[in-house]
Amino acid sequence: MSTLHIVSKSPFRTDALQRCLSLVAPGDSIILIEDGVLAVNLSILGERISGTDVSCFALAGDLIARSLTTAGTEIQQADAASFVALVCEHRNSISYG
Amino acid sequence: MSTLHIVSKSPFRTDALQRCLSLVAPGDSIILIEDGVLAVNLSILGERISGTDVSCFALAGDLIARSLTTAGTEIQQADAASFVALVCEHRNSISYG
Amino acid sequence: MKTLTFLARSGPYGSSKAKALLDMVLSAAVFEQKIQYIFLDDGVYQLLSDQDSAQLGAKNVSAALPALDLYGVDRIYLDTESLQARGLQSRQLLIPAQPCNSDEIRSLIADSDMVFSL
Amino acid sequence: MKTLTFLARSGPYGSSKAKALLDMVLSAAVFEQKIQYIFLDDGVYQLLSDQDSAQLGAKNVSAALPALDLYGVDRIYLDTESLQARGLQSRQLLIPAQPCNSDEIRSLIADSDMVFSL
Amino acid sequence: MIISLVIHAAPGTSQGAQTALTFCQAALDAGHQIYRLFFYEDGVHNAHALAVWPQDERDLNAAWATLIRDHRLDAVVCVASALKRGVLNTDEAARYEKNAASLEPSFEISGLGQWVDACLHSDRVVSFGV
Amino acid sequence: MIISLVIHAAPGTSQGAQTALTFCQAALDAGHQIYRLFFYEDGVHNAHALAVWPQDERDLNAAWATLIRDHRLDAVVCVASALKRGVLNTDEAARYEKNAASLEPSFEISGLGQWVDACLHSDRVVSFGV
Repeated sequence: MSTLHIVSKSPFRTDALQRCLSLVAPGDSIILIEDGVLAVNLSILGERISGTDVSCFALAGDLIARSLTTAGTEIQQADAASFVALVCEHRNSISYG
Repeated sequence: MSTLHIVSKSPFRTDALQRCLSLVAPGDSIILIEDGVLAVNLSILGERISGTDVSCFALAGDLIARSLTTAGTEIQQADAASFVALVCEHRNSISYG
Repeated sequence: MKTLTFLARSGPYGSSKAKALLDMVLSAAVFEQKIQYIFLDDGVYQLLSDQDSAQLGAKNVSAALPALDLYGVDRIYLDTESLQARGLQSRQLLIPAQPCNSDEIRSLIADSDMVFSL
Repeated sequence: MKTLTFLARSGPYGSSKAKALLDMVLSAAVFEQKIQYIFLDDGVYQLLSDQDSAQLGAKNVSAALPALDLYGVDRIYLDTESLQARGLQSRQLLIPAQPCNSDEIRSLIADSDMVFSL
Repeated sequence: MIISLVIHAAPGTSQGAQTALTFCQAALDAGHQIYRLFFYEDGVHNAHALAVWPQDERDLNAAWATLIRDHRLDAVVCVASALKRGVLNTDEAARYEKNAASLEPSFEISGLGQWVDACLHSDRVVSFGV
Repeated sequence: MIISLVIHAAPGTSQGAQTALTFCQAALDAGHQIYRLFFYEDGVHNAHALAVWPQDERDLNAAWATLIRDHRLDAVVCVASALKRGVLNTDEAARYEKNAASLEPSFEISGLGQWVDACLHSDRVVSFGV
């Protein structure tokens, strides 16, 4: 029974990712969408998820639009179908604005 | 020839105040409006303006609505007429979202 | 009955978010769901007493808070860290709220069927 | 002729702000004003090459950037600190922009009749 | 699974409406049931029948209407949000003496009770554009 | 002084529209000339004629219309922003075969050229609701 954390705002301009990282629990997952994908290379995110059982995903369409990649990170790319699957696999979700 | 910096977003949730403080120059003024008034007791703001010739104002209506005061700070209260006067006294203005 | 958790993260008046979340809470209360209402980040400003929004021509968002109890919404929490980061004291608050930390919020969320954050 | 300065602070696609500011710049250019276009904060992402927004069903915001020169918009600046904070390199950029720091931006602002930030 | 969506963002202003639309289509493609789309706050602008999109952009208002009709989805706009934003059906337009309705007919106007009902009858409720 | 305002925010969603209105009134009270109000992006919703406000809230749409009429202000909504958001005058409604206009008649629809013109002819241009 875990939570999917949906982050849609830039970590450089808002507190969305910061609040997400303070609430994420073991077994939870994070998905970066829209401007949330700007966090993809952020060290505070990488450090938070590395070696834990928190998985982190980023919407591929949002990455490609912004010319970003997950190369060299532990973040996995997700398409819309995977996003739906993640919602189903977790008991609940939180959308951070 | 100086600038009026208009900050309307919370310093706890956005980078608006931070960007304002990085761009404020000697002789400029800052006015906190809307959720920007949540910065009224913030030490990084107080330290930045203390002992400089940067003046800082906060819209009284926004303070009162949020049950905040400028007591113990170097921030001056402004009403709408003072806001208009500040706009006129400065060469230009920047509204930070 | 479902357990619905509400994360109030926005200050009052700057946007319609505080009011929009409160309206969701009150609607869920009418349908007698189990409600957990958590004030954190700028949401703690919603709880300050002596708000007076008359000059803004806006409704006082805090006016409805005392009625939460009548609606049976009695699981109201306040993130202590958010309060402290803003230099606020719990004696300035309009309604009682149970102080909590991130650990406790995580466990409230884990117990929830659905979570709404505004 | 007036000196108009534009602070592009938003990333592309997440909101309409990047496009809205660009449209203001292009309109001012048509009227042959002196334009200073400064990319800072998440605005630096607007300049990245190889943006492909087809999957989003949205227009590529960066497609219009190479045309800025034709419109006579040649005072384009890039905040180096914003670029570094995001781990980006200037060789990833689609159009040339003059690197600048906060001191230089302050002086560009001081020379402006009006400033618009989005 | 049974899924409902809450959409808070206007199309054309923030990306949230587009993300929600893509998510909804993917959920249907995966065989899930969409119990309800609930449009709240600025989200009600997705149901605005008078919006005219530029020819070189994807018309999100039309895309929602098509998706809702094709899959016979239950799409509700919050009445309080809609009135304040000028999204009215024929009844509301008549009641408030406005000269026109502006609600795209594939949407219905109702209250937050429909959102609570969606919470009760869905396995998952996902929020977009907050 | 000669002042123009650019309004980016919708009323009812963010406080920016209300701040702009109060500022505009204060500027007029102080004897300044308002050259133009330019409504851009979500700001065009301030000109939406179909908005219905709750009785216990200040109707910002009506307040703008009154201020504009009383002071014969030049109020322009950006055409590109307005079309996409369903704020149409009679001409635009006819052109795009929509069944109704939704622009409050005290506002005019025009392009960003009117914003540039405001910059050229004003001493100060202030942005609200960004």
